[in-house]
Amino acid sequence: MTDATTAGADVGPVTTLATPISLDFDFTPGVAQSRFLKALATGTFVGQRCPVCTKVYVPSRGTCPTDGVATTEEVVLSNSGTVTTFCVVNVPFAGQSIEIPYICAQILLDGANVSFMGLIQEIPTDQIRMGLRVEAVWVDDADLTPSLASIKYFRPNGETDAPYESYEEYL
Amino acid sequence: MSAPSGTVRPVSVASFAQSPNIRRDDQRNEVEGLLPVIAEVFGNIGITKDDVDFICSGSTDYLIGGPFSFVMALDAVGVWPPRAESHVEMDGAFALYEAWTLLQEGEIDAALVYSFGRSSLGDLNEILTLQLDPYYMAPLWPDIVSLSALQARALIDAGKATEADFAEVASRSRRDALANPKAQVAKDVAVDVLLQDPYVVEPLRRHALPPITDGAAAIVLAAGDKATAWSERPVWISGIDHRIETHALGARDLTSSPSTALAAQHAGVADGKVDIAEIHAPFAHQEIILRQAMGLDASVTINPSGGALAANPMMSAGLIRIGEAASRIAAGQADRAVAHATSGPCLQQNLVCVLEGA
Amino acid sequence: MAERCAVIGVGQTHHKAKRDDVSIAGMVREAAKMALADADLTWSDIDAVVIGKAPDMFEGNMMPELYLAPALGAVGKPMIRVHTAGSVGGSTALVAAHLVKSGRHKRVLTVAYEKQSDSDAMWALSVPQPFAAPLLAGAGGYFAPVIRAYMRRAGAPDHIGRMVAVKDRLNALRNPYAHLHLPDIDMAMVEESIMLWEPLRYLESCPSSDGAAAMVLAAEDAISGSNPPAWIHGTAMRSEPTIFAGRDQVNPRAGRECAADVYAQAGITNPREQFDCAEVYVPFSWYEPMWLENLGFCEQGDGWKLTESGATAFDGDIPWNCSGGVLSSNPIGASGMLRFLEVAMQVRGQAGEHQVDGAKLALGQAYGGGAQFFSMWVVGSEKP
Amino acid sequence: MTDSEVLHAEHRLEYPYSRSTGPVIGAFLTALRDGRFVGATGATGQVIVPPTEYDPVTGDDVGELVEVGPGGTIETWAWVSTPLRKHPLQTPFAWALITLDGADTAMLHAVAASGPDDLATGARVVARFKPAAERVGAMSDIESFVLEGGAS
Repeated sequence: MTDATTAGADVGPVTTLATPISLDFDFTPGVAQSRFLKALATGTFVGQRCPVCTKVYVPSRGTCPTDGVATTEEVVLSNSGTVTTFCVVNVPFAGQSIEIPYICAQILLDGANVSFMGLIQEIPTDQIRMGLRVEAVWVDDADLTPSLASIKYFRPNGETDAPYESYEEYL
Repeated sequence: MSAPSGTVRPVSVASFAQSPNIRRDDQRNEVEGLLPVIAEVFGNIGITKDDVDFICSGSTDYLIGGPFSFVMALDAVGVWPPRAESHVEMDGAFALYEAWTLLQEGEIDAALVYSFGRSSLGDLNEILTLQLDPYYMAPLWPDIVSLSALQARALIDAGKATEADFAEVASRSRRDALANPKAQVAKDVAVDVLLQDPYVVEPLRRHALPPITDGAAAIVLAAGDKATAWSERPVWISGIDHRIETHALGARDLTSSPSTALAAQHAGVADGKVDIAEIHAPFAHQEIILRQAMGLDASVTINPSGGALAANPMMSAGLIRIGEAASRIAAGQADRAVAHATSGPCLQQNLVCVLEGA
Repeated sequence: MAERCAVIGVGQTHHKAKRDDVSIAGMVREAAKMALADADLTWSDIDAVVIGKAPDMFEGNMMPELYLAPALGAVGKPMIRVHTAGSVGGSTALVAAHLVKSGRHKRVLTVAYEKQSDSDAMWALSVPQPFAAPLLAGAGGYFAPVIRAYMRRAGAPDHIGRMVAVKDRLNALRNPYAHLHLPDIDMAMVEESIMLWEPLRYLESCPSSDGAAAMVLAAEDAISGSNPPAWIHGTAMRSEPTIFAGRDQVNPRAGRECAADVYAQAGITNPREQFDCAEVYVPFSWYEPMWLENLGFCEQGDGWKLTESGATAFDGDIPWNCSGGVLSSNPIGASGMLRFLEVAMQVRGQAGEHQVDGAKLALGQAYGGGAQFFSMWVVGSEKP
Repeated sequence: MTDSEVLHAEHRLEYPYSRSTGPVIGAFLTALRDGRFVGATGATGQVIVPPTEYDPVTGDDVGELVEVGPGGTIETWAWVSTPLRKHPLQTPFAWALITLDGADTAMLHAVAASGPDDLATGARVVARFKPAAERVGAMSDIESFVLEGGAS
C-alpha cells in the first residue's frame, strides 16, 4: 500500500491505487411504489391487482411481471400474514442496524399473491417456523414515513399456524 | 479476419416504438417508462409477446446507480412462460445485433429488442467518466464534454472542419427535429446566432452538445413468413457490422473513425445509393467525422429525425437511429438508408446497419 | 442453417481471494492468452470478442469492454459485452457460440471475469436503496429461505448440504486453479463453521474470488490446436421474472424448460445415464440436490437421495463439479463460464487430476438473478 | 399522479475502490512518485505512455520500460473555463493530450495556463509535480502540466 505519509525514496514500488468513487443520484421509485410507500406512512399495506391474471402484488412495481400490463386497481391488504419461509441471519454487514442473529422471513399478507421479505421479532430464533401467523408492528405514528422503515417488524399474532397447503405455491 | 461469410438471411425491422424523449421523467420508474413502449411496438403490428422467440435488451446499471436494473425492466415484457432472453450492457443497437445473429441461424423467426435509460438521475458527466481506463484516466475525472472537445480541436487543427461547421450541423439537426414529435430539442436557429453561444468546453459551444435525455425504445425484428405478414413493405437489414478501436485516446487519430469505416465496409454501405442516414453523433463535430468514415456525400439526407443533438437517451439513442431510418423506408420516404450507433469516448465503438425497402 | 461450433482453446487464471499481482487487464489477459495458446492462435487470428461480467460496480468500471478492447486484441473487431447477472459467464459463451453458429465469424474469443477485491462483493450486490430497510446480507440471505423451502418440500435431512460442501472441496484439491484448497475438509469441519444464514453455514457457501476464464470457439473449418475440439451439441437460455404470484423458486420452470431445450438439441433423454459428468452452478451447497431435480437427473424430491448415495461424487456414476465448482472458486462474472469451460476440458480429456475417465458428453449450466436466468450447453468429444 | 405525489430521495453510490496495479502500471506510478516518467516499448519499438501491459493497438505484450519526458508536446487541447467539482484543477485550465519527449503515444492530463490564448496545439509543456512528500503513486502526483519556460 502506498501512503502519503510514508511516500519517499525508502518505500517499495507502487502496487495499489486508491480510486474512491462517489456518485449522487435522484432516486425515484415510480408511481406504483410511491403509492405503496405513501400507504406505509399511514400504517397500511396497499397492493395492486393485475387486470389480466387478477393476482395482487405488494409492493407493485407498476406492472404484472407475468402479463406485462399495468397494475392499476389498488387493494388494501390485511395487517396479518403467513411466514412462508425464512432464514436466520447471523452475518454482520455494513449498514446493519439490527442485532444478530435475527429472522428474515418471506411474509404472505392475507389477500396478496406474492410474499415479501420482513423482519420477525418477539419470537426466539429457534422457534420460528414456516406457516407461522404474524402481524405487522408499526413505528409510532409520529415516526411513520413513506418507507419500509415504518414497519418496525412482524411478530406472531397468536393465530394457529397456517397449513402448508395454504401457502405451498408461494414458496 | 474473416468477412461475414455465407448468405445473409433477410431480417426485417418490423416495428419500432420510442418513448417521448424528455429532459427528466421524474414520475415513472424504468418499468413504468418501458411498459407503453413495449405495448406500442407489439401493438403497431398487432402481435403479442407470444409471437417473438427471443428477447434482448440493452441498458447500464450506472444510470440508475444500482445493480441489476435490467432484471426489473423485464417486468415490462412479462416473460412468462419463461423466454429465451439475453442482455447486453450496451446501447440497444448492440442488443439488436445479438438478436439479428440468432435470427441468422434460421431456428427462430422473430425477436424483441429494447433499451432504456434515465440520464437525468445522476450527473452524466461524472457517470460517463467511469467508462475510462480506471488507472490513468478515470481518477482525473475528465468529463465526456471535455474529451469530445479534444476531438473537436483536433478536427479544427487538421483543417477538416470549423466551428461554423459544427453550428451548421446543430442548426440543421434542431430544425429538422421540429418535424419529430418525439424530439426533445427542436428549434430553428441560424448558424450565426448559434455561433454567439458561449463555450462549454472550448471549442465546443452549447449547441454542439447533446441534451440530457430520459427515454426508451423497442424494435421487433422478423424473418421468414413473419416478416412479410407483419409489414406491407418490409424494411430489410441488408448488412450490419460493428467494430471497436483502442481505448487509449493518445494512440488514436481522433479526426477519423476507422472503426466506422470498417463497419460500413462490412455492412455494404457503398453497395448502393444511400437516401438517408441516421447517425448517432452525440456531439456536432462527430457527425462530420462519421459522414466521412461512411463515405456519405452531400446527396444523402442526414438525420431527418434531428439525431442525437435533438434527443440523446443513453443506451437507446443508437437503437432509435435504426428505428428512425427504418420508419422512413416503411413510409416510402427512402429506399435505402444507413443507421449508425456509437459507444464510448470519442466514437470508440461504432455499429453500422444498412436498411433497404422491398 | 447453423454451422457446427467447437471449443478449441480454454484458459483460466488461478482464482484467489485477491489477485493483487495484476491489473484488471492483466488478469483477463492471463486467461485469454492461455486460451489462445491452447488453440495455437494469436490475437490477430481472432475475428470477434465477447466479454461478460456481473455488475460493473464490482470494479467501478462502466461498460468495461471499452477499456479492455485493446487488452484483448479486439481493436478493429466486433466486441460485445453481455450481462445476465450470475448466469453471465454462461450466456457470454452462448453469445460467442451464436456468432460462430450463425456463420458470422470463424474464430471468436470469449472472456468472463470478476475482480471483486477491487471493491467488496457484498456491498456491490447490496447497495442500500432509499425507502428500503437493510435486512439481508448478500446473496445467501436471499437464497437461504428458498433452501429451507426445498428441505421442507423434499423432506431432505440436514446433512445433505454438508456432504456437497465436502465433496466439492475434495474435488477442488484436484484442481490447481481452484481458489479454496482445504485438505482437511470433512463433515465435522463444515458443521463447526459459523452459521451465516441459517440453514447455511460458512463452508456451505461460495467464496468471493478474483479470476477470469476464456475460451476460443471456432467453426468446423477453422479448428486449430493440438488438443481435440469440444463440439457444442446444444445451447439454451431461459429467463423468468424475479417475483410473481405462484413462482416456484425451488424448482424454477425456466430452468426445467432450458434443460428440456438443450437436451432436445443434443438428443438427451436420460441425463444421468447419457452424460459422463456435469458442471452446475452450485454457489450454496443445497443447490446441488435442487438442480439435480430441476435438470431432470432424478425424480422430483429425490435430488438429495442422489447426492447422499454418492452418485455425484468424483467416483460416482454421474460426477458433478469435478473442478470443485462455484463452492471452491467464485469470480462471479466468470463462474458461469468456468462451468462451460470445465465440461469442455472434460470432453477434450485435458482436465488433469479431476478428469473423468473417458468423458465424452457433458452438461454445463449457469444460473443468475433470483434463480431466474439460466444458460446451458452440452459439449461432446464427437461431432454432433 | 402529479410530480409532488411521486417520491424522490437522494441516493449516494459510494465505494472506496482499491486497485492492484500489476507490474507495468505499478512501474509508471512508482516513477511518478519519484517525479519522473517511464513508457513501455511496443513490438515495433514505439514507446507507449502511459504504459499498459499490452500494445494499445495490437494487444501484444510490451517490452522493457524506458525513461521519457518530463517535457512534451500538446497534440490537442480543450479549455475548461468552469471546472467541474471533480476536475484536478479548480481554476480555469485545459485538458490536453500530451506526447512526452521520447514517447509515441499521448497521455491525458491538465495544463495550467492563464487563458486559452496562451495555448496551442504543438506547444511545449512540462510536468509540474506535487511536492515529493505529497506524492502517492497516482496520476494526481502531477499537479498539472505547464507551458515550458512560461509563467506557472
